Amino acid sequence: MDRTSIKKWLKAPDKMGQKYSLWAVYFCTGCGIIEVPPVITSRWDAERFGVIPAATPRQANLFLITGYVSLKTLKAIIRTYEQMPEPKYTVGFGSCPINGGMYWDSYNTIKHLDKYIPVDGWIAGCMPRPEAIFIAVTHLWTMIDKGMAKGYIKYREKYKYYRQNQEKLFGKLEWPPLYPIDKNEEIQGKTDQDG
Amino acid sequence: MKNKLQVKKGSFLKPFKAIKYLFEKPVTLRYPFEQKEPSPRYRGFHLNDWDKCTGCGNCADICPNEAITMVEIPEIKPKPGEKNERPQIDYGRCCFCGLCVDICPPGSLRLSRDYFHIHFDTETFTLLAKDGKTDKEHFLCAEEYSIFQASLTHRKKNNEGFTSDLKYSLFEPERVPMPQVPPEKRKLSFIEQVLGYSDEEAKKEALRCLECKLCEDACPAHLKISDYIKAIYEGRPDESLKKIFEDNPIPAICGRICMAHCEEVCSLGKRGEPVAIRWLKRYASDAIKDYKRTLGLKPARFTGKKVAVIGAGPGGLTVAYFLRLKGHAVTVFDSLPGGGGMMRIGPPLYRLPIESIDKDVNYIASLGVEFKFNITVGKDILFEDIYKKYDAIYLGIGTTVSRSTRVKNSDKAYPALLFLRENKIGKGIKVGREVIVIGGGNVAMDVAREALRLQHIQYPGEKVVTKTVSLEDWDIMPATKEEIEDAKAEGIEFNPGWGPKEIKVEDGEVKGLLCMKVRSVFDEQGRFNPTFYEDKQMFLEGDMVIEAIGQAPDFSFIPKELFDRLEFTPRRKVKVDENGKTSLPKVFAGGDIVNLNLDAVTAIADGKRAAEGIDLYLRAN
Amino acid sequence: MRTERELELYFGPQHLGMVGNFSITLQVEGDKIVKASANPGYLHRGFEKLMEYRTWIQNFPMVCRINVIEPDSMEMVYAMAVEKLAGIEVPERANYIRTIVLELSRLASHLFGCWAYANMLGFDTVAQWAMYHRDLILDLFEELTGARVYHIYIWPGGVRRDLPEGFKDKVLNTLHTIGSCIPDYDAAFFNNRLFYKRAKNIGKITREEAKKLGATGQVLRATGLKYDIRKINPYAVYDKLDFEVPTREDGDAYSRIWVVRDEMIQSVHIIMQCFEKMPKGEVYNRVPNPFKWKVPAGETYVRVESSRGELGLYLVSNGENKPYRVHFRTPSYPHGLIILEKLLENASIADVGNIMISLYVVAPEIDR
Amino acid sequence: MDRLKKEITLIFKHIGITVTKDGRLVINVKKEDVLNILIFLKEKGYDHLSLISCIDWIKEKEFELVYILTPYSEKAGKGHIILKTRISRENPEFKTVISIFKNAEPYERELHELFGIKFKDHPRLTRLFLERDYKIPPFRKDFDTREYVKEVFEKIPFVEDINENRKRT
Repeated sequence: MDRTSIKKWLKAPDKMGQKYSLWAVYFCTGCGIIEVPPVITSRWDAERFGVIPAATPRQANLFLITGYVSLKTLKAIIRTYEQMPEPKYTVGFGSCPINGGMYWDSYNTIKHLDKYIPVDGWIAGCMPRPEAIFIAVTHLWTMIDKGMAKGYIKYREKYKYYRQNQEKLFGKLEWPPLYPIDKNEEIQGKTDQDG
Repeated sequence: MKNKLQVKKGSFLKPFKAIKYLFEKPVTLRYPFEQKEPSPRYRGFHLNDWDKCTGCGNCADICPNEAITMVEIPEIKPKPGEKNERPQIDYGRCCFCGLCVDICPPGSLRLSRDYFHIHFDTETFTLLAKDGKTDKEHFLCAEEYSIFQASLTHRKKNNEGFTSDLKYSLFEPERVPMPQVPPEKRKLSFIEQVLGYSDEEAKKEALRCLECKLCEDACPAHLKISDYIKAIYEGRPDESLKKIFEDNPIPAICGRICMAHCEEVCSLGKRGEPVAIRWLKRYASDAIKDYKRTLGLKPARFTGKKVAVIGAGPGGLTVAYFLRLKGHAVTVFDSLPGGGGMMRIGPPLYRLPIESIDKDVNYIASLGVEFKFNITVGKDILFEDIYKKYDAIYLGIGTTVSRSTRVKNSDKAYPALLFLRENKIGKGIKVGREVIVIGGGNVAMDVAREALRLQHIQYPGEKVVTKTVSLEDWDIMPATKEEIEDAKAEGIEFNPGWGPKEIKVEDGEVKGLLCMKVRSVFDEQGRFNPTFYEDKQMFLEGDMVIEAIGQAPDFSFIPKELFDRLEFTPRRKVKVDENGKTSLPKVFAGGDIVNLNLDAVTAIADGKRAAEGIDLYLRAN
Repeated sequence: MRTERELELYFGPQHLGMVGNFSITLQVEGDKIVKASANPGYLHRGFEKLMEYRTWIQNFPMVCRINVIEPDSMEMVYAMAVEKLAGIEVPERANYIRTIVLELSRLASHLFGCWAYANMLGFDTVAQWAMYHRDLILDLFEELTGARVYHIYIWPGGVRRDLPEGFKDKVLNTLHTIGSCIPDYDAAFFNNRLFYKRAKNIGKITREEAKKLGATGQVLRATGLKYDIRKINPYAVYDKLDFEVPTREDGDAYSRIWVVRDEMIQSVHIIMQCFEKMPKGEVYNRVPNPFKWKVPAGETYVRVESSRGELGLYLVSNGENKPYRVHFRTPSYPHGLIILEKLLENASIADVGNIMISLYVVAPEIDR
Repeated sequence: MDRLKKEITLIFKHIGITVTKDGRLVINVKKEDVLNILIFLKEKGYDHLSLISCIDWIKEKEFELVYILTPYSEKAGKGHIILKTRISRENPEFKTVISIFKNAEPYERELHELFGIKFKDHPRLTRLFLERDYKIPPFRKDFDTREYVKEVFEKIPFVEDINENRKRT
């Protein structure tokens, strides 16, 4: 550990803690999940980066959206995402969540994931290689350091719109809103301390 | 058998064998400190060589995800027959299948072994594909490159991955061979050299076309090439012919002698052989015996206007055809006994049989165009009379006077046009045993090959030889490659890089040609201005010399007071506006007297333009 | 018939015991499952509809995406169907290469299954080995095809590129590495008493029942029926190769995984034989221009033995440049939808993952 | 296969049978005969229902149901049988074949969902794959998925755009 990183630890221990213990939700959302088992097992060993799969979303703060997202999965993703404690980060894998990818004309997959939940980073590829996943993790570190990975804050602030978009697809959602929708402005005020 | 399959209950202790792996080297790759190179065939982000890319857009068409869009790049000045569009790839769509690589005809699109792009902004995921050659900024050498910054704009140089291979390409690089009469046989007579495709062959050849439409831009007349080829592939030559007739009313002629500018730019020709567009047009016109019934076109109601067309060459025929369809009365004057103009006398019979010309001309005549053959304007009928009698006049007179080398004794040489004309529609000419043809253009090739055939006919079994002398060396010889190859195959001798100095004459008989070595053909400004090494000389023996070094138009039929008002461009071509109209009132012009491109299809394009101009003009008045 | 003690339990898609994006609704009474109903569709993309919108060649990068674990058999079945409809011949060497690729991918898929199953039963060490060895095979695929997962390699007319230089040695090296670990696998996993205890009599199905429910693949072979499409309807060059169809008698999870183990060994033998017998020559007969290619009207049903059972493709062409109807018969379809439901009845909740993975249910294949 | 063909033509009337070159049997039957012929074929050893598929012949306004049968044991033969029948497209209804082949259940459920074919006596014709409601079942030929994507997914705005009133491409 060199001086800069000690400094960082002293300055913002919470950020450093979050950075080096990214626990991923155990949720195989799409075909990109096929590269996750190699990543978390011995050949590539994601634990060196502090990434391990967590049993439930309550224990996790990293959500890997691995590939295309069908409507049914999106519902599960939203629920899982809302269950995760803050701070939480999402990473979109591959082409499909960015702009539809292979399934750009499918009636059952969504084309832009960031219309429904915030996404902090995207990895190009179909599928992304394990190496790209690691580099993505290092990028996420930098973003956390610089305070750029603020997807969850955005979700809180603009929850009204996210919920709107979600309900455009599913009709009325069966679970209650995560944040009070009418008092959007109030929430915005106190975001900074939480970040 | 049963025993073998009996289930063993296994052991509790044996599994501890696995402990031995504790003492072995771990298999973990300590990435990113220990890096693993992707394989040489890896399919990563795209590379595109902008110099090779033609902008044909096949990659965009084949992409299953519509990830590729062709973006116009204003900075690129496209070469003729290319577009200034380049593929832009959306990595929010791309599935890295590499179909775009396998369809890329010039092989400019490749996939690299870069695959890192991690970003929080989805708009960074589109990329105008370039490679290290054109883009020095974003392609870095190994020292500057770091995988932690790697992205679409921070890439490794020379990191080629999946590249195109002709053997496995999605297009067929080789043409369906055209059945031809072998050289030994064809040089003995004027039998048509190319036999034409059968239905099967035509379909197979039409199947090769990728529909990128580069050819349609290159064709002076902008024929709807990919459409008519598609119709041939679908087994409907009638449909194909209809498409052709929208822009070109003489397919039987054009399908044989067109210079095929389209084939020069065909994207398949970048690495393989271009689609045989000309032969397919010929197939369409040959497959339909009766144009009139197939096309079913009728002239519009008579407008009351009369148009005179002087010259029944390709341009004149086109004007006549289109104006007649628009309902005007058209009269065509020509001094030859039949239609076709230069096509009738120029191309030898083995390339363009008279029947094919007549097929096109007769169809146009059947629409109600009046042809007056064997009438020389200025001699049999005065231009002034025509000028008074008709509402509009089209000059499609072409170049009818052969140029001469003007070397010593050049009056003993035959002009090429006289030679060709006499052979085809005149009394015929007795050729010598050793013929020398001066010139390196297509006319020279025609003359030489025709002379060779005449030699074989007139001196059967004897030793005869035809030689050509041209200023230009092999690389800049103006004749098409195909022609040169055919001529060589028939045994014509070439002497490129030599200029004529003197025709040796003894007792009034030609004995040969004295030549000088050419120093350069063009001067520094690129103008034609040959210089010679006076000391390097060569004597070619021969008893007949034909000059085929170009032709000039003959305007002598136009009265002086009118001719003086006719404006010319600096390069001695008739000046016309965008409607084909000359400076003389109600006179339009096109073809060789207007264009620098001396070929039939340009004349057709001019004719089409003039027909529209004349129609506009007539309707306005 | 619902008693008061019964309650409904949603199992998946986000659940530790679930491999893949799949869910099951369980009616449980205490620990016992009364009724299970599978709830697929989390990965439904409407492939068969999308393929009707794409040309014959454009579909070729599509098909492999249906099953991420074993994309090659998908490519194979599509290529076979198109070749049959369009009457395209495949060069002999290409057939050998196809067989090698198919067997390598079977090996990779089975190792993935071993990973999942070992993980599920708590044999983490074996799981790590299996995943490592699968990764070695993916390296081979990368060398051969240019991608780790979606190979897009077997296409109508042959294969996309010839074998790269030195590929044979690399394959044999890798197979040797994996093969030398088989005793370790056996000791630590297959012959482990704990494994026996955890897998024996779990998810048991009789042969009659399996046939009735449309089982294929190891689910059927574990009940003792020698049913293998490579033997019945040989494709590629399987009729020229010498291999066995391993079976077991009991029809439970333990037997299924043993069948998988034996199949892996057969796969290795097949690959070795292919390299021995492979002739030299062309590997690709060019298909017509993709923009104009029209496949003659007709219909066909072709099937191959994928790593999980019968993979079929019903393909209809109406003579256009696009397929008229595509329908994949995927092996996981009956396994995951009715056999799973059947086996889960009266099982305990703890065994759900165990049974599901032992059936080799691959969710994207069901949903398509 | 030829023997089987003879046997079938003896028992059933008005059916079209062809044996293809590669030893497949293609049978076209009226919809009333399907169940009987399935029972017959099952007894003859074609005891594995590989697939039930459906083709939407929109021009002829008909659905074609396709049953593909293969034998489990090699004794019955090596090929497979494609059994086809047509039902009307306006009112797509058919009888379930679960009583003969138990594994028909999910296939019929799928066809019900994706083509809108009702199978009488099917125990659970519930949703299988889909989440949203579709006016036209999505696998029918008149359902244009590209149109649908434009109408549904592309109309949903980006969250950033709602506030800033900009349009992302």
